[in-house]
Amino acid sequence: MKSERIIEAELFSAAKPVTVTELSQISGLDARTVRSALDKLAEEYNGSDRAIEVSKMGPRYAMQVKKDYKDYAWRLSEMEIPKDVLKTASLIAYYQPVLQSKLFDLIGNKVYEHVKSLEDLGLVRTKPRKNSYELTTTKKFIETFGIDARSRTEVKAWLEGELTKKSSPKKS
Amino acid sequence: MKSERIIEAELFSAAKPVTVTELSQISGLDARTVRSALDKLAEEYNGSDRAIEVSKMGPRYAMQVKKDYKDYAWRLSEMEIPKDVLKTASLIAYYQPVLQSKLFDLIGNKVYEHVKSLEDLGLVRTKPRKNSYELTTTKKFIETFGIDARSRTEVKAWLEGELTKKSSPKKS
Amino acid sequence: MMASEMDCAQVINHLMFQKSLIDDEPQDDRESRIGSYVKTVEEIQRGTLMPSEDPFERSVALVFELVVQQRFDPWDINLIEFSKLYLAKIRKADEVNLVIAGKIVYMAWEILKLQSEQALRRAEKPETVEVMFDGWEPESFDLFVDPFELGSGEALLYAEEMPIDEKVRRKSDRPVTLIDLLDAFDEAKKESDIRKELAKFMQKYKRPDFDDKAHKESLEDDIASVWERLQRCGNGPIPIGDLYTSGKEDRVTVFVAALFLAKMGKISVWQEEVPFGMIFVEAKVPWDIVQLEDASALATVQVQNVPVVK
Repeated sequence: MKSERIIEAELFSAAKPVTVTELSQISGLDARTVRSALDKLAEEYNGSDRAIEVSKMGPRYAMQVKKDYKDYAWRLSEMEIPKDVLKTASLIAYYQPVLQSKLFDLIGNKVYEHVKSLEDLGLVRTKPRKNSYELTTTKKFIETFGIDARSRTEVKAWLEGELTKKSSPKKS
Repeated sequence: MKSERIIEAELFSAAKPVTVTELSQISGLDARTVRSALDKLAEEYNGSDRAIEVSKMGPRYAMQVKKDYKDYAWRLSEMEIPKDVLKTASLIAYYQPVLQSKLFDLIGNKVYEHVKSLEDLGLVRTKPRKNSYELTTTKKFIETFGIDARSRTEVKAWLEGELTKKSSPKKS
Repeated sequence: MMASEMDCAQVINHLMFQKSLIDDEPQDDRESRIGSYVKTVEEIQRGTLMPSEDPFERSVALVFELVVQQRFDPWDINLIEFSKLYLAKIRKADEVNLVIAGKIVYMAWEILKLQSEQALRRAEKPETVEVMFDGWEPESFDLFVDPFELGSGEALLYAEEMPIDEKVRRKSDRPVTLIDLLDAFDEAKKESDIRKELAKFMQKYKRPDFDDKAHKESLEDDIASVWERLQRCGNGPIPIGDLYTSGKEDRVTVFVAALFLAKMGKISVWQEEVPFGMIFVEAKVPWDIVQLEDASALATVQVQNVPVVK
């Protein structure tokens, strides 16, 4: 079994960039062999017309989609924030400031878990109000999505604009 | 930009097995081109000594680590199904639809625990029948084990094929 | 009055299990049983508020009512037969009264739930064979238990290496983008609109006596959650089993939610073979906004068209 194939399997299955030490630990190959395998792989992948490359970032290595093919790649990969949490985030942005209890009516009891994780991510802020919580988006929310807005009112207006843009050609 | 390279990028980044339709929607390539690109990629990957293969599971395709290199693959949050549970899973796949009580005759009372965990993993479906449960495999079963089948009948046939392939040289 | 009694007897006959085929119950007993059921129905009929003037719907509702009130064994109702009869009826009808359809389906759901609870209780009883053979070696079983054809699968029992193994795929995630947010918003908005629509529907037409029952679960929650699971399964027909997550109650939930979603025009539901074939569901329009809007518009129209019933 060729060492570069072993390293290939490791790089492919690793979700994040990995160091030579890590690669060596898992493969049982010594560091020197790992390095030479990495060189071979980089040559093989990067020199060809393939859509995948072996790239080095500081001390870490990763297998990734080449820049030219990025546009085709990202849509199928899993999102950092799960889709249903993202949905809740978008509703908060649209209806903000909105009471958690009001949101409950819209999405049911998963609201608690979602708001919790959005708060942990720093995307949503909660403030006790009327036996519930008032929810608003944060500055980090704006930054994360690169929304052209400087306040939550603008975020709301922006989403509203997107919504009408989408629905208008279809109505009537 | 060659179509097979676009598909390669998509497959590489896809978090789960994908269909021709999905690949086509994202690449903008028509289904026929996607299919032929998939064929080319399968030939290129599977025919070489690489550690990665392009595998077909009924209507879905995925890039995955070849069996021989699995032990070197980065173990993340893969399920890691214990061997004896895997055995129960294969028995269910082979005899499906099979009553849990029948399976009990084959493997004893560990069947209850195994079926429970296979059901929790979404690999096996249970349906009350004749004071027991009828067990069948799911779509997730097909994807998890990378079986080229689109129905449980095909899963069964596939397994039968594997068994006859295996058993002939092994039986003494 | 006579006519309605006849109708009622016929419907009950249809809905009841074909007992004579299933167990040894003599024909006479069966008839007297049905006779007594019909009598009870007649008694109940006077005191109960039933919305429909249609003898079929009335009879079905009454029979279901009896089960829900625990005066019938839920397993005496043949829900498959019911769905066949009801579908046939709906296909023929020019206009479907959603209020009554909703009530009847809801009642059928309750019965299905009662049935599954019983089935579950039965299944959970340890099988006697388990106690007998606990700790025994499997080899000695065939002395006692009727063995089934092992075929080449027997090799699996003794094989060291399994023909199946988990495939290792890449697990990558990526930062979310604005497009993701917009897509999510689009879906979320539609889903919450469906929920609002449903909430209104359920509010308007809920049967008062359901409130007293243990069914505090919100049907809207169930429907919304099943809709989401369906979305997660992606394009194309999906065996309904793939929507189950866990537990037996979940199956009932999924099934009923699927019926509602179908009624709302969001999904198609069909079965390969009646009565035991696989059931498939397919979201009519997961990605296509235009059609989904049409579908929800249709559902709204249907709700509005429902004649006002007390």
